[in-house]
Amino acid sequence: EKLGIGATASAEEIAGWDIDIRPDGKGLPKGQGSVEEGEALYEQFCSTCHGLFGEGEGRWPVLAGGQDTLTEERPTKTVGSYWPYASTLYDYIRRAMPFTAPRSLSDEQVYHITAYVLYLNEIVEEDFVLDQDSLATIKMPNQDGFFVDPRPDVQNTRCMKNCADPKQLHIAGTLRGITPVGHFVEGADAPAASHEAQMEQESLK
Amino acid sequence: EKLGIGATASAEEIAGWDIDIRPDGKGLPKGQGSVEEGEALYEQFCSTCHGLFGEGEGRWPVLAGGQDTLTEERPTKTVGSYWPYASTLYDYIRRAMPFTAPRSLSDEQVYHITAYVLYLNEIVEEDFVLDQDSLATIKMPNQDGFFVDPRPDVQNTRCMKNCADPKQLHIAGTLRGITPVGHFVEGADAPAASHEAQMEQESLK
Amino acid sequence: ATTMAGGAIAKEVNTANLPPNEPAWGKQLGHGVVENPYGHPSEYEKHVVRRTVPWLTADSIASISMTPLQDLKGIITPNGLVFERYHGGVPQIPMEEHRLIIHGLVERPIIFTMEDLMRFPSVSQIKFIECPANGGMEWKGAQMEALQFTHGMLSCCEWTGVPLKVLLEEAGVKPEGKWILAEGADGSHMSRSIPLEKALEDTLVVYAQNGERLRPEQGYPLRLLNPGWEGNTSIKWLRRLEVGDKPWYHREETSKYTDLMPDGRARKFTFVQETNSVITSPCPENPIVKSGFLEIEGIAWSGRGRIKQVDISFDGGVSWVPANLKGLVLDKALTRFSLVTKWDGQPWLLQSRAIDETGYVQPTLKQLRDVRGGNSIYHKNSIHTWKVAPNGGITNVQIT
Amino acid sequence: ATTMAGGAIAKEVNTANLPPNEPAWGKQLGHGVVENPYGHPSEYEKHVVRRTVPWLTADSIASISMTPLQDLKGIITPNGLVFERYHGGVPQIPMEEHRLIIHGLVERPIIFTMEDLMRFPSVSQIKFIECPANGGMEWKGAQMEALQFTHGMLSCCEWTGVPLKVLLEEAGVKPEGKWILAEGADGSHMSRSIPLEKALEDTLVVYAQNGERLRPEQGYPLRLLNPGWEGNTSIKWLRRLEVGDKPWYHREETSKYTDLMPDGRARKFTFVQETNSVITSPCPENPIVKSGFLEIEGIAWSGRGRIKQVDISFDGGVSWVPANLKGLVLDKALTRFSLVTKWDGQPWLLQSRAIDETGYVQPTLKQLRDVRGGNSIYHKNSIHTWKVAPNGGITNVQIT
Ligand code: HEC
Ligand code: HEC
Ligand SMILES: [Ca+2]
Ligand SMILES: [Ca+2]
Ligand SMILES: [Ca+2]
Ligand SMILES: [Ca+2]
Ligand SMILES: [Ca+2]
Ligand SMILES: [Ca+2]
Ligand SMILES: [Co+2]
Ligand SMILES: [Co+2]
Repeated sequence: EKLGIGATASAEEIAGWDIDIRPDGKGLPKGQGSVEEGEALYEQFCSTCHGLFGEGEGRWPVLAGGQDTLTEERPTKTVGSYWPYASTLYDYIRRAMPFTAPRSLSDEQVYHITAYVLYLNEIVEEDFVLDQDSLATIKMPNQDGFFVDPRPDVQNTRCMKNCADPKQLHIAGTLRGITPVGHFVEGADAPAASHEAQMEQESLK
Repeated sequence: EKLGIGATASAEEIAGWDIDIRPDGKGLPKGQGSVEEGEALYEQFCSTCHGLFGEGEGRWPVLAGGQDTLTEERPTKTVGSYWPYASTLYDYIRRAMPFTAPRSLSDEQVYHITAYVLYLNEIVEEDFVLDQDSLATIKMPNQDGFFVDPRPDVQNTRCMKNCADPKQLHIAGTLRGITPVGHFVEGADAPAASHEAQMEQESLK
Repeated sequence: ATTMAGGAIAKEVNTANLPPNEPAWGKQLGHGVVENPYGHPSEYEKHVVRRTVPWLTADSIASISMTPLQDLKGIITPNGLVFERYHGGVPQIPMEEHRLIIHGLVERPIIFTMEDLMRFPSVSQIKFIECPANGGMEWKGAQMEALQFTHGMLSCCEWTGVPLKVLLEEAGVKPEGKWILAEGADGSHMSRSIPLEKALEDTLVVYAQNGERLRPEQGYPLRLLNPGWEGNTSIKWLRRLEVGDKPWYHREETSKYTDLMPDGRARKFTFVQETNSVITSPCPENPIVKSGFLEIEGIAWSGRGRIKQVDISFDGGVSWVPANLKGLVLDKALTRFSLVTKWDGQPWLLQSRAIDETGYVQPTLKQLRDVRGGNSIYHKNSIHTWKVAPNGGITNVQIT
Repeated sequence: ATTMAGGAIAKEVNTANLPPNEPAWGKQLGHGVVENPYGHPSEYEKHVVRRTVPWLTADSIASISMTPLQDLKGIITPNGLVFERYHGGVPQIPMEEHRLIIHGLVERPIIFTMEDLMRFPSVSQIKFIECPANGGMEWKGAQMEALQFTHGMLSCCEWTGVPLKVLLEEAGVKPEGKWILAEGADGSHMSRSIPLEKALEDTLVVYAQNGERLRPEQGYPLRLLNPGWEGNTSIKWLRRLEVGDKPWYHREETSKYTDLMPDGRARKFTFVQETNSVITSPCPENPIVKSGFLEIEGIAWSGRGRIKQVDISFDGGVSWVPANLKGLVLDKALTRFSLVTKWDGQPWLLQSRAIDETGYVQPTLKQLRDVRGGNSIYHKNSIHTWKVAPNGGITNVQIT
């Protein structure tokens, strides 16, 4: 039984907030983008953090490269090496990037930049034109790399006695120096009140 | 089964904190007090708030008078008119008065002042000497005025229909002007952040 | 944001932040983590605070402030909003310098540090605390046009500590021991006599509320908690427990916290907070803002155990319909009730009536007054009435 | 105040405040009521705060801070200490300018004000929220010498709001509707695809936590709550719910919140937070301070329902003894366990192992690693080990 609370949302109201994109292209706005125009925009708005080639400046995220590293000890997960769908890239740039000014780019600009990031990942050629139709046709390298959660995947049992051989236990402690412990180690400084202050404190060690 | 947590408290440690007095005199310290010496001390430490005769300055508590008012529309409950035991007076002055400097009086001073407050209430004569033995013998006017909680004292029933005569309902609203409502009446000031500020706000109305 | 009588203060709405527009906060970054390493509510919730009634007491230091029940949901009161009552102001006590002494009629007097007390196995329980003067301003007539002032001397937290019984066993109560004097460390050295029976039943010595250590206003670092009993017995800044054979008849159990009857005699040791309830929405601070569907909501509580049933009346007590209990229904804890209905401008006289597991039915105001008159100050747990105006505004009325 | 290794910072004790002396705070008055109309903890509890691990993220604005579980009791996390996780900082949203739109495969798209949402019948439930990255820093090896950092992306509150099911009924989901996209209003516009099945089962749209309105860090004025599921799905500053026939595969369900397996393939839609537990006392921040009686205490939780049993091992998992559950044992809520024992300097390898009502037994680290390797980042719920030194100090070790 409906309670009749809330107003009917108008198509116009919804359109302004309905920013999501799906792998099948649903949600993509009109317009198109080119690698070429994307380059300039990327260098203007993105490269300070993500690097000229998507390699990531400092500790900011890496956007390109890392192909075939997913089984390595330290995999590099990028748009090219890990992401299953190109639509996610358009969607994410449009909703969240550039980091300090989300929602500041036009739909057209997002098309250009998306094309360029795909190009940096060697997914499209430099003359590729990205639009409503072509985006959904892009097959990403790792598209088939995902499968649905199979958990519970380990079956422990409620053993109460002789559950392990005491002589076979391998006990490993922590690496030193990476835990922020200023707040409870005797004689150490009090906890920092902000992220920046804590960084500074760490760096003084 | 005892867990052995905590240390045995020494007699000396306990003595410093064991300040309570009972109606039978248990807890009273050595010493004595007189109405005469009490007068000067009372006037020095107590009268600014409680008045020269225990009548209470401004909104501070009244300590004397009010005999035979307990059945009146606005009873005056004081040491003399209401309190069942004299021991309570010694105990309370010792633990809590003078208000701004609790525990500042000596045991002897408390004896003097207690004698004087009893005198203000016409419970002792002006030559009375209060001590460990005499205090417990004082019979207060309202000593027999108390009885143990007899609740539940009203038996409502879970009536669901025709529980009252709608024509007999007498509906009375509130007196105006005494509720602090600044926080939710439209256009009124925001709530005061302190007691003083709120008093001030009220007074501006 | 309503412009109705009695409604919340209206706020200008900036339509640039409404759809289809992207609001300002969607186009910029907010503050980062541990900017407030111990957080606080939104700047838009500044009106949700404890409040006092200045003319009640001579000084704010021996006074009371009330919980904004009108703004709260569920059964937990957040620590910053738990009502305050004390008689010598709030002491600032360093944990390491606080002690609890248990002595008197015991085999071994003990002195505990806080560290000692926290070594005992702990228990955590959700219990209400209510000042027995809650609603006391309304004995002679309706006075307060606000739920916060008619019922706000009431809060409910998850308390953690040690059963007093465990501490008493450690000290070994002698057979003559029948009462316990509990005493605070603050300037008022508040003291109350507690029957040993209660102490062995469910009294706790607690050091935490809603997970964290007690707030200073609530007795940091240690307080007593007598579940279901008048708040005044749950001594804060607890420093001493003396076992004796008789009660002490101190100021807070003679001059205060005794209930004067019409014949001039007074009840003593009126410990239990009897079954009570109140509708929290609507209420004077929460008027009805729209016609149509309406959930009537409120809280019920009993110092004798669990709430069994709450009924609602729309006509000042002539007829009643059962409400639903929702959420957890716990022993001596706030319990939420709810009734879903419709309102289209009817001039209701709204009431709630709670029944606890002992079968006790919350009384009418007339029933209470017939027995207790108008001077008993404490323990006014009668059925409360909100009058609903045709514009949805709510006022406090009394029906006799 | 201990001077043991790993102990709390020692504090000078002023003996003038110990018995038989009257302490300073007994000889003066403290502050009065509404001095802090919204209170705060004691100045002696300043160390009880959320903390972050600076090297985890590039910036504090897309980061996480952890709950000081080592300082908490019971099952409620006070609002000021609930862990923070967000990707565009904390927006400051005025209640009156927030909207929730429900649209997509529905009969009638609706736009709600906060006032609208609060007119629906409310429900209040105590549920934990946990980041699936909780413990994630420990996949490859022990790293963190602090409970706050090994397990602190975890909190538990009483949440109040409306079942999403009720809102969906109001809009009327079309038969093709199978998934819901939930989206935030903050700068990150966080979005996640939620199966309709979950939405109809127990998802809530909440506006209050522990009685008061949501904290800004927790989504004020509105957030989603998917009980038992990874915290990331409980979208904060919730402004939009779109019903669709397929999932969206957005950044937070592809690039992030997928679990990379040793073969290079990755699990997607790993929603449930599986059964987990940890000993909170002793722990690195709470070393054993005295020989003799000791209560071992901890918390257990399961995203699949109630905790049924917790066992404790003193020898690194060779043998186990049952612990007791204490306090409330609620669905998808923190549950306290306890075991009373004695300690006299033994070099324990302390572990806890929780079992939930589905019969699932918390796995060993080796069992998890054998299946998932060391790169899956999320969902590390394996049995945790604290090593007890002869001086009572506690360190974090891993046993394989
Ligand atoms: C000021 C720094 C900054 C700038 C400028 C910036 N980004 Fe980012 N970017 C970030 C941060 C920080 C994150 C991670 C946010 C998080 O954790 O939620 C991120 C994440 C991303 C991701 C997801 C990475 C992943 O592996 O999940 C993409 C794609 C991206 N940015 C693209 C862009 C593009 C395109 C632009 C320019 C239009 C841009 N960024 C500008 C800081 C920046
Ligand atoms: C600065 C004001 C002030 C001074 C000075 C003061 N008092 Fe009080 N007195 C109070 C207040 C306020 C209360 C009520 C405290 C409360 O509500 O807990 C009180 C309460 C009392 C009561 C209990 C009254 C009752 O009816 O329960 C007694 C007895 C008393 N004072 C005696 C004394 C004596 C004796 C002195 C001097 C040694 C003294 N007072 C000094 C303010 C004062
Ligand atoms: Ca859409
Ligand atoms: Ca270039
Ligand atoms: Ca004594
Ligand atoms: Ca004189
Ligand atoms: Ca309001
Ligand atoms: Ca500590
Ligand atoms: Co009473
Ligand atoms: Co997951």
